This record gives sequence, C-alpha cells and structure tokens, in this order.
Amino acid sequence: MSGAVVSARDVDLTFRTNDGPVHALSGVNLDIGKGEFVSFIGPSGCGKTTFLRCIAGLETPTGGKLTVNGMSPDEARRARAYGYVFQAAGLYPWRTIGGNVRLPLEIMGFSKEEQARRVRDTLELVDLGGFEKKYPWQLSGGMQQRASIARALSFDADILLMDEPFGALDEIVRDRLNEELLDLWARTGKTVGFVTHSIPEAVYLSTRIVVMSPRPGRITDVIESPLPAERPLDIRDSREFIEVAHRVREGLRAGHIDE
Amino acid sequence: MSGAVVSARDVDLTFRTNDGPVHALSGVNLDIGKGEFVSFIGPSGCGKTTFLRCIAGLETPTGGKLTVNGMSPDEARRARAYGYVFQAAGLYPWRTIGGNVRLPLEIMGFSKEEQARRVRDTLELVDLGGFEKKYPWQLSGGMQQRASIARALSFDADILLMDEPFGALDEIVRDRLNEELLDLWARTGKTVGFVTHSIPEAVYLSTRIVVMSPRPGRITDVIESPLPAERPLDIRDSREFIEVAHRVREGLRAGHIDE
Amino acid sequence: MRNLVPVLVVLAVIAGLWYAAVAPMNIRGALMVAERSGETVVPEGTSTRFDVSVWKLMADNPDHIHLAYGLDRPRLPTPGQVAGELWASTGAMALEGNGFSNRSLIYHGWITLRSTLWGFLLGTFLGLLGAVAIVHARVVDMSLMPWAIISQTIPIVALAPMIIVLSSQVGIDGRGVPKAIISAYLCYFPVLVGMVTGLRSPDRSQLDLLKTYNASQWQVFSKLRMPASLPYLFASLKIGIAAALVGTIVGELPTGAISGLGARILIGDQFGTPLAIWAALFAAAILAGILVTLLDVTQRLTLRRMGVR
Amino acid sequence: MLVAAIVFWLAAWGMNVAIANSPGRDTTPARVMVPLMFGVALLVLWEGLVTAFNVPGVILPPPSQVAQTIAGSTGMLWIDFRQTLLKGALSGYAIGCVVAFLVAVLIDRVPFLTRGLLPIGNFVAALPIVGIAPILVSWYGFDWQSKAAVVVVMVFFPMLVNTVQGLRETDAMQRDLMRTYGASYWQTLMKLRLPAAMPFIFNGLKISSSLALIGAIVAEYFGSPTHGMGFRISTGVGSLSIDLVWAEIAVAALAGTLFYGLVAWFERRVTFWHPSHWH
Amino acid sequence: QDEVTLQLKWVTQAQFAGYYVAQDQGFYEEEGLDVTILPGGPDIAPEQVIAGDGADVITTWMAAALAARERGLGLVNIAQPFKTGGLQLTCLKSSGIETEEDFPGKTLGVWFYGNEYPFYAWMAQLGIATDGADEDGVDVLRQAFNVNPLLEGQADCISTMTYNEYGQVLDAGISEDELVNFNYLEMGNGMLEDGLYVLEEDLEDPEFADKMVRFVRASMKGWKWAEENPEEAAQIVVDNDQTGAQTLEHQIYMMGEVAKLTEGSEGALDPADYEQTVATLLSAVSEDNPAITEEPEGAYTTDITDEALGGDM
Ligand SMILES: Nc1ncnc2c1ncn2[C@@H]1O[C@H](COP(=O)(O)OP(=O)(O)OP(=O)(O)O)[C@@H](O)[C@H]1O
Ligand SMILES: Nc1ncnc2c1ncn2[C@@H]1O[C@H](COP(=O)(O)OP(=O)(O)OP(=O)(O)O)[C@@H](O)[C@H]1O
Ligand SMILES: Cc1ncc(C[n+]2csc(CCO)c2C)c(N)n1
Ligand SMILES: [Mg+2]
Ligand SMILES: [Mg+2]
Repeated sequence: MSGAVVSARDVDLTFRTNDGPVHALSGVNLDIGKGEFVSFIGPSGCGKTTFLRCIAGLETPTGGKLTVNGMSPDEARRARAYGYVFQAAGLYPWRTIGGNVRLPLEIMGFSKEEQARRVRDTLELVDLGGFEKKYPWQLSGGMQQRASIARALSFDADILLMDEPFGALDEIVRDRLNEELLDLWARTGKTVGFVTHSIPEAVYLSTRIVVMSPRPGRITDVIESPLPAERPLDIRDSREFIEVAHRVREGLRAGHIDE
Repeated sequence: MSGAVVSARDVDLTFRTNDGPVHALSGVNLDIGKGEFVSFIGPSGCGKTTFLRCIAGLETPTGGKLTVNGMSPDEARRARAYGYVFQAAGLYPWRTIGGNVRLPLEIMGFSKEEQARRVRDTLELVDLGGFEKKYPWQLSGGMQQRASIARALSFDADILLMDEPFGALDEIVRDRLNEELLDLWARTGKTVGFVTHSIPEAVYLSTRIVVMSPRPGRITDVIESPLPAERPLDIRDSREFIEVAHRVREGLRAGHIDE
Repeated sequence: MRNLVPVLVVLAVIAGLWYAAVAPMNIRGALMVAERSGETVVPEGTSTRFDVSVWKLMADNPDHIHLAYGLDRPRLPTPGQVAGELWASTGAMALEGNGFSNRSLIYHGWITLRSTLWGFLLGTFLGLLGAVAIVHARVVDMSLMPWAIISQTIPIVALAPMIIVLSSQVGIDGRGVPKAIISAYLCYFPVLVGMVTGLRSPDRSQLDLLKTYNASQWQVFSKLRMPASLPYLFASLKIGIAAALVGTIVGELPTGAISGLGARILIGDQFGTPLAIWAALFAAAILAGILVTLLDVTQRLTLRRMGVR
Repeated sequence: MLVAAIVFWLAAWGMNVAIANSPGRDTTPARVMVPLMFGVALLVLWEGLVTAFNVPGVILPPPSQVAQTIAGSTGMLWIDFRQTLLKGALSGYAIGCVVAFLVAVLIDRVPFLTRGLLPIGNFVAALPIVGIAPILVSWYGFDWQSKAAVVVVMVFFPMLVNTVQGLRETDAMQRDLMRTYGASYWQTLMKLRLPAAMPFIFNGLKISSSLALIGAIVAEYFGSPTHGMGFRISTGVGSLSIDLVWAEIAVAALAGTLFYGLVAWFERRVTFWHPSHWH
Repeated sequence: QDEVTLQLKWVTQAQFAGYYVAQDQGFYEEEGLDVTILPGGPDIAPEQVIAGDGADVITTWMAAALAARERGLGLVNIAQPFKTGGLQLTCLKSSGIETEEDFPGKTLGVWFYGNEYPFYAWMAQLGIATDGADEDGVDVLRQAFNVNPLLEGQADCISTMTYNEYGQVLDAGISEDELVNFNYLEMGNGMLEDGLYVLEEDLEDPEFADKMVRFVRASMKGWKWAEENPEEAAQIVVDNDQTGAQTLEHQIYMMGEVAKLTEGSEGALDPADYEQTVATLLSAVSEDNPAITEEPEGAYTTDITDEALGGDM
C-alpha cells in the first residue's frame, strides 16, 4: 500500500536493558492513509509511545519495515515531515510562548518576517493570541499544552504525531481541546497519529482506533469509527459512541487480563 | 444538622498572595452524613483540594463555620479523626510498604504488636498481603496507590478524605481500584470525601456528587446518585449512569464558561 | 567500569604530554649540570643563558637533553621521578620498618588526615546543627544564611596564625587543633547548604501527611526530614571532606606547621627540593581519593540498606 | 561594656525574631535588615568581649580599631586590592572559567572524552590544588601572573565538571524535540543545551569565586611584590599590625561578597526561569 | 623543676643548635629547668606567640623586637648569643651588579616578616627608592624563604643567610665566582640577630628572673659546646627535627657557619651593638616601613647575663 502516509510491516522493536531484552513491539502491521486520524490506546507499557517514536524516527525498529511518506522514518524526520507533541508540554522555560513557537522556525531557517507571521497565526489558531510575550510558567497547564501544539503546527508539516498530549489536563479543559483539535484537523486535513489512555477521547477524535496490548507490545484490535465527521461534544452520549467505547473497553480488557 | 459528620456553613477562604487575594472558596454550604460517599468534581483551580484541606484542618477558612464530628477541623485533626490520601501515592521511598503503612501507627504510639497486626490486616484489605517487605519502587503505580490507601486506613479513622487518589493511573488500573474502593467502603461503612477530575469515576463511586466551579470557588450543583449500592463495572454502560454523567457534565460546563 | 578504557587512555595522554614537557622545563637545569661536569654547553654560563629561549637551548645542546630527565632538583620532575620519590618516602620506608618515622609521608599523611578528620567531624557537626536550626527557625534562616555565604569569602589563610595564637592562649597547644578549626571552617559550609536543601526536600504533601497524623516537630524531623535528606547528606559530606582536606593543607602551608603534607610542601619549597613537593602533592591527592571513595562506598551501602536504589 | 554589648545583642536578636515572624518578612528591607542586625550585633559583642577581657590588640583588635585602620589606610588597601584581587584573582578567574567552559563544550562533543575526562575532572576537583602554589610561583615568577596561574588551575576543574554536567542536564524529551526538527549539533547546543546548563554553569562560577580568592592570597605567601593582600596579611602578622590584617580581611570579605552577589545577580537574570528561584 | 617554653624564630636547624644541645646534654636539667623548645617557621611571629602567652622566652631579631616594643609589647633583650649576623644580599654578577651603585633598576629579593628592616635602612642610606614607582629605584620582591628567584632568573639579588641559603645557591650549581655578596654587617647596617627576649612584666617577678638566669646560663653552655663539637651538635639538631627534611650534611655546614657568628659572644649584649642597631633603624625611618620612630627605652637588660655569667668570669 504505497499510497499510505505511514506503512508498518511486521515491525519489531526490542530494547536491550540490563535486566534482559524488553520486547516493546512485536509484529506490528498498520497503514495510515492520508488525512486519517488514528488513535492508539492500550495499557501502560504496551508500546504506544514506542511505536509513535518509531514513526518519528526517534527510535529504530529492530525488525520489519516502516516507511513514512515512502521514505525511511529517519529521512522523513530530516525532511521535517511531521510535528510531534509530547505528553508534557515541554516548553523551554527560558523562552516566551512566542519564542517557543518560533523555535522550530528558527532551526528550519525561516526568514524573520515569516517567523513572526507564523508565530502570530499559529498562536491565534490555538487561541493564544496575546500570550506571545508570556513565559510558560505564567500559563495554566491547558494553555501550555496548546502552546506546545502550536509549536508542532507552526512549520506546517503534513503529519501530526501526538503522544498523550492532554494526559495531564482536567476533563473539562481536555474536552475543549479535543473539540478544537478535531476542528483543526478538519480544516487542515493533516494526518494525525494520537496516543491516549482515555477511551472517550480515542472514540471522540478518531477515524480509526488501534488497540494495543503489552508483553510483547502488539496490536490486538483496529476499530473503524462509524461516527460522522461532524462531532459535537454531546455525540458522546449517543448510542453509536457508547457502542464503540464499549468495544474499545472490551478490547482493552482482553489485553489486560494478565496483569 | 448536628448529626452530620462534616458540616460547612458559608465557608469562605481567601489566600493572600503577592498578586493579590485569591478567592479559593466562597459561601460553601454542605453537610456530609455518616457513611456517605461524596465526590467533589470541578475544573482545575475550583477549590476542591482547598475544601478537602479545610475539612482536614490543614487550611483554615477565613469565614463561615466548619465542623467535623461536631468539633473544629483542627481539633478533629488532633483527634486523628480521618485518614487522608494524597494525589500522588507519596510513599516514603526509604521505608518498605509495611513501614509506610506503619508510619501513622508509630506516630500515634500504637504498641509494637498492635502495629504489626494492623499493618498485616490493612495490607490484606487492599490486597497487598505478601508485599510488606518490598520497597515502593518495586511496586507498580496502582499497587503504590493501594499502599497509600492502606496507610490512611491503618489507624481506622471513621472518615476517609481522598484527593484525586487515582489521577496518575491508567484507565484500566483505575477501574479496578474504583471497584475495590467501592467494595471497601461498603464493608467498612466509612464516610468518604473524594476529589476527582473524572466524571465516570465520580458517578460510579458516589452517593452524592458535588460539582464546583472556580473564581471564586463555589458549589454549583449537588447531584444525588440514583444508582444502587451494588455497582458492577458495566453499570457504566447503563442508562441511569449515562444520565447522571450527562447531568454532571452539564453542571461542569455551566461553571466553566468563563475560561 | 564502562569508563575504564577512556580514563586510562586520557591518563596515558596526560602522562605523555607531561613527559614531553619535562625537557623544555628542565633544560636550563640540565645544562647547568652538564657545564659543572665539564661538558661544553652553548652558550656558556648559567646566567648568560637566562636570556636564551628554552627551544634554542634545546636545539643547540641536543646531547644534554637527556639530563633533563634525571635532575635532582627539577622544575618539573618526570612522572617516574615523582612515583619513585613517592615510593621511597612511603612504601620503601614502610618495608624498612620506618613507616612512621618523620621522614615518611605515611607519617605526614597521618598528621594531615588526623586534622582533616577532626575538622570534618567538627565542620559536619556545625553544618548539621546550623541546617537544623535554619530549617526550623526563620530568624536563624534570615540572620545566618547570608553570613554563612560571607564567611566563605573571608580568606581563611589570614586567620590561621591568629587562630593558632588564640587557641594557644586558651590553653590548646600544638597546631593540630587550629588546623582542625580551619578545616572545619571550610567544611561546614557545603554541609550546611546541602543539608538545608536536604531537610527542605520533603514536599508539602509529605509534610501535610504527617500533619494529618498530628505528628510532633520531632517526629516530623526524625521520620521525614532526616531520612529524606540522606542523599543530600552524602553528597555534601563528599564535598565537605574534600574541603576539610583543603582546609588542613591551607592551615599547614602558611602557619609554619612542621608536620603534615602541607608542611612537606612548604619545606620542600624552602629547601629547594621540588621532588618532595611533588611527592607530597600526590600523597595529598591519594589521600583525597581514598577519603572520597570511602564516603562513596558508605553512601552506597547506607542507601541500599535504606532501600533507595 | 560587656553587659551593654550583651544587652545590645539580645535586643538585636529579639528584633530579628520579631521581623522574621512578621508579615513583612519577605520584603527586601527585611531581608537586608535582619542579617545586617545580626552582623552588627556580632561586631558589638566582639568589641565588648575584647574590651572587657582586655585582650591585647596584637592578638585581637576591637572592630572599632579595625575601622579606624581601614579609614586611615585606604590608599594602601586599594593598591593591595588591585594587585591581588583585580590582577591575580580576577584575571585568573576569568581565564580559568572561560577555558574550562570551552574545554567542557569540546569534551561534551566527544563522548569518549567525556567518559575519560569527566571522572578525572571530578577527582581533581576534590583535590587540595592550593598545594601547587609554590610550584607555580617558581614557574611564573613572583608577580600577579603566578597568582593568576594558581587561580586558573584551582577554578578550572570545578567549572569544567559543572559545565559538562549542565550540558547533560536536558531531559530526553527536550532533546527529542530538537531531533524532530532535524536540528544540527550547534543548533541544539545554542538553543537547548546551553540555556539548560546555565544553572550549573553559575553554580560553577559561584564555587570558583571563593576558590579564586583563597588561591590568589595563598599564592602570595610563596613570593610577591611588596604589595598585595597576602603580602600585607603575612607581613602584618609579622610586624604585629593585626589591625591591618583585619582591615585586609574585611576588604577581602567585602569584595568577595560583592563579587558573589554580582554573580548571583547575573544568575537571577539569566536563569530567571529556573524553579529554584520560585520558593 | 621549673618549666620554660622557648619559641624559636625558625624551623629546627643548627641556627638554634645551642638550645637543642643544652637540652640534649642535660644542661637545662642541671639547672633545674624543664625546657620545651617550639620550632618556628614562616608566619610564626614569636612576638605574637609570647604576647599570647604561648612562650616564656623567644628568639628574634632585634629590629623586630624593637618594632614590637613600639607597638606596645614590652619585649626586653636578656641575652645575645649571636655576636654578629649572617644576613647578606647575594647577587648574580651577570646581572651587572658589582657595587651598591649598580642597584637602581634591579630586582632584589627581600625577606619580610621583621627581616626587612636592615634592608630598608640600607636603601635609605643609599638614597634608593624602594616603592617600585621610581625609575632609579629598585624593585623589591617579597622573597619566600627559598632561593628560587635567583635560580629562575626572576631576581638579580636575593637575601641569604651565610649559614643556610647561600649554601643552597652554591648547591644548586651556581659557582661562587658568578656571585657577589653584600654583607649587612660589613656594610655597617648590621642588626643584632637571634637574641633572647622576654616580657617586661614577667621579668618583674624575681622567680621568673631567676629562671631566666639559669636558662641563659645553660643555653650559653649549650652554645659553647656546639661550637666545639659541630658534628655532634648537627646530629642533635637533625635528631630533633620533626619535619624529617633536614640533612646531616647541610646541618654540619650550617653549624660551621653559625659558629662563626656566635664565637664572639659570651651571651651578654654589648650595649654598643645595641646602639648601632637603634641608630641604623632610626636613620631610615620612612612612611612605608617604620620599624621604630623614636629611641626605645628599657629595651634590654644586662641583669640576667650579669648574674648568669658573672660567676664564670
Ligand atoms: N529506552 C527504553 N529502554 C528500555 N526499555 C524501554 C525504553 N523505552 C520503553 N521501554 C519499555 O518498552 C515498553 C513499552 O514502552 P512505551 O513507553 O512504548 O509504553 P506506552 O504504551 O507508551 O506506556 P505508557 O502508557 O505508560 O506511556 C515498556 O515496557 C517500557 O518499559
Ligand atoms: N497555598 C496557596 N496559596 C495561594 N493560592 C492557593 C494556594 N492553594 C491553592 N491556591 C489557589 O486557590 C485556588 C483553588 O486551588 P485548589 O488547589 O483548591 O484547586 P483544585 O480544585 O484542587 O484544582 P486542581 O484540580 O488543579 O487540583 C487556585 O486558584 C489556587 O491557585
Ligand atoms: C620568620 C623568619 N623569617 C625569616 C627569617 C630570616 N631568616 C633568618 S635565618 C633563616 C632561615 C635560613 O635558614 C631565615 C629565613 C627568620 N629568621 N625568621
Ligand atoms: Mg507512553
Ligand atoms: Mg487539587
């Protein structure tokens, strides 16, 4: 499936540690098409982060074949094919919000005016206009996380990889950001890989939900979402939503038995 | 209502900070009866923790009247009327699990045999029999949180105050602990005050759900749960559950508008 | 252990550079020796050579360069010479049964060690005391902390002779005690700072936990602050013992001490015997290494016993 | 006199207790007043003890006499200050710190060097390096150059170790972020690792500042021109001008404190973002 | 037995052989004294030690003692075993120094710590500036107690004692004909070295005075024994050296040279020598280095030596 943005064939990854090898990923097969929103869900340690990092070229699989945009992940990384959002906002505390969003632009050598324009626009996009001059610690957790998303968006890569970006936020803020993310995705048509712990979040956001299970980390279920593209927040009280959520929970529980 | 275990009348609390006063609580009225399981839910900064700390005598209200077991919270604290569970397990890393559970017993001057007996029994209660000699880092996050609950239970106070005890755990482990907590509550008949961010958790556990809203922190809604005392995990897919959850979400959203 | 190979390589490189530096550093001395034994040297006369660069001297007198590696009083001895001198004044003397004679560095090392340990004990005690007071009383914190910092900007060397005189006036003879005081003066500070941080390391929820048990101040200290500060304690003890050793040696340098490694350095300087200086320096380095390693091992054992990884 | 001194001391302490427990305790005046009172009380107590017990001036002069000496010999104190602190300590400090910083960046670039040099650096940082003073004085002569050399060697290793440690201080996520941008080594260094290393670098600078002071003064004991603080202190003891010795000590302490304060001030400006400033 | 503590001005070496001999040979014991000898060193000021009650009697140079006296410490000379001094300025011929006229522009190493007064007196007499600012002046280097500056070419002249550092210079390989010596004594700037000093107020106590009489008597006996038996005396010194750094060979050399200095003295201070020292000091009072500014009074007494040595004469 060469049309896929991300294509994984039998991907294995084994960490060598002092306590012996850890099989973080084993036989992972997955294709992510252009414009898809794919969530990864599974218990702690099942390899969600590791798989996302493999896609990003931050980790190298020890087996199988993985391509991003038809290139190796490492080439894709150098070609700045994606924006990555980490679990914690991870803003640099010595830079203002604007400075943080500008960081990738500086590195990628955008012109000064272009930098300024993009920083302004992207901060506007995540609803942080006017906070450009503030320092990270002057913002709430939710605002920081939005800033880190802005940072990943600023250079306008086609792929967005997000590792539990909202894990540290409270449910209400999370709901709002979920809504905004969905909106952004719809407007920009980016391809999104999204790791989460939360079933409602996964169901609410995704076009496809990948359920994983640990030891060794593998994919146990892939659920297509029947939900429409247009998703108001209270879609979560709908029957379809609850059914998908139920299926995801069952999948999770199955993979969780051994703990 | 002098029969109430906790009784709050017009409780106010204002923190003085360098940036001016912060109205953390304003006009809070609430009674908690014996054996109730009351959850506090609300967006970040709405004063949940502050209110729980007031009940525990760790913070002193700047206005209104608050009694615990008919005493002032501070007297209740000195009388060791409650066990408190913090968000992070907060086990002392230099003590074994047994040693951690023994900590309050040592401080309260129980005899050596009594200490040993209670440590054993309480660890049994939270399903950690056999882990007494282990150190915290040798246990998973969920087990650590169970140990911290055991620590709060060991001296058998009638009131249990818990501040987001499961916030740091993944959903599956959290489900399990929720089930166990419910079970424990049913068996011991303790009065529980429980802070959470999670709507399903609040609905699943509580006999009453207190919805709070920030700036200033106040109670916006109190929802009686119609759910039966017996609650299997999949009660969460039931109509009543979803209805209560919906009501809580609406309450939350109402209080959240201004952010 | 992973670092062993790189460390050895770096050490080898340092030794090589050192060895190469010996020739230019010692060429003047070498030519003086050569001249005295009747060899021809260009140019003639020790003092006429002061104006000629060492490189030119080496180029003009290639036959005599080897002498630079065997001088009695080299400006820069070879590593071998230092090792030889070190061995001659420690191991060799111990084998002869003179390990504790006053010509042996074992004896002088012991004198220094004794002062260092006393200073370390005293300094650690004061540092701990100060830290406990600072953590428990705000006044102490506000009054003492700035002065603790200022105290370290006072050139302790200047106080050394006065400490000697003052302590002899209150009836303490000898230089052991004054040296220990100086070493305590340098040692207490890292312990104080480290332990203030350590005793304050419990976060609010850990303190609140004990409050919910209605624990007394003493219980908070013994059950929480003290164990929580142990890692900090060891880190500061390691810095503290190194500082104590510096203190002792500084105390021995300008105070006319007659025994101890610092005194050997001083006397080596007075008598123009550089080898003695170098040997004493390396002995001091070895002593420091042993002390820090001992603390390191203690730290590992203690922390492991306490279950901290 | 002694009674008066003790009464003053107790009063000052009482006042400090009052200030420290008052609501205004975190204000700048309180932060300055309290230690100042403490210091003044200490001086008064010293004065009282010395006069009460009739301690001879050649052993411990009272602070009042030291103050007079300071006022009376500002010229000489300035000359000594320039020789020892400005020429000897400061230049050595600057050279030592800059070189150590550059070497740290260099060895950080080469993992092999980091692994080989860092343990050695850590070890050397714990050694009593002052001992090389006589050697360096005989190598570099009696003027300030040899003092600077001693200071360079003394500050080098603490600075090196701290910088290297600081450069490794970034967490994995912060570094990964740079990798996701495909950032070059220099970009990562300038934009991430140096800023993150600043708290450590400043720690090194602070430690080094008191070492520099000790080093420069001790080295003067092994030969100096006829001025300089170490010179004055040692000859002062010899000629029983103990008041002059204390005057020099006071200047050194003052200069040292000011310098430390300056470094701390820069630190606050540069690492304003660091949690250690929040309290 | 009466206890006496003696603080020396320098480390254990043949410079103080008399005292070590007196102790070793039991001369002190014969006088009913239990003597503790404290070695000195750089930055041990015997004057400060005695002020702090750390010693009963000290050896020091007269210039330093008079300076201390003017600063309020009542030191009194009770005996002067060194008739002449061994201080000299040793210069390299190659630096172009033949006579005193050649000094301007040169770098001279000087010992401080109470040893600088003779040098400043001399320079004052020559009219040579020492503040380093003057073109025609000299650069003064505070010499540590070693000869490195000369060997390293950092100074044109350095201070040496005939009995110690001068030997070290020769040992290091510079030959005598490469050197020029200026002996302070011969230049007329000599000052009394290594006398015995006590505190005035102590001396008022007759018991203490008597102790000192016996102490001086035994010490002089030690000195004379050392002059006659230089090799044994050197051995005694080496045995008493706690630093473990003195060599017998060097101490024999030193003993030989020291003997030349003590030869002329029976222990009593010659008032004429005292006058000369005072005159030299007063001739060179300067802002920078005021050893003394006015004629001292009561700075010496011959009572002790009169009584101690009177019997023999
Ligand atoms: N650098 C590493 N070295 C060794 N083992 C690792 C490393 N990174 C991850 N692992 C292990 O690989 C497994 C998968 O880890 P991963 O972080 O991908 O899980 P995850 O699904 O993201 O978990 P979580 O929900 O807790 O974030 C775990 O067992 C983890 O301990
Ligand atoms: N010690 C304090 N000093 C000053 N302000 C405080 C303090 N503690 C809490 N606050 C403020 O009081 C308000 C209520 O805080 P609180 O911690 O009770 O909120 P919360 O509901 O527990 O939030 P979260 O869900 O984030 O834990 C917040 O605005 C907080 O910043
Ligand atoms: C403190 C002190 N410093 C210098 C001298 C001058 N001096 C006279 S003898 C001698 C040692 C040479 O053997 C020296 C350096 C001294 N006497 N005491
Ligand atoms: Mg993860
Ligand atoms: Mg909270």
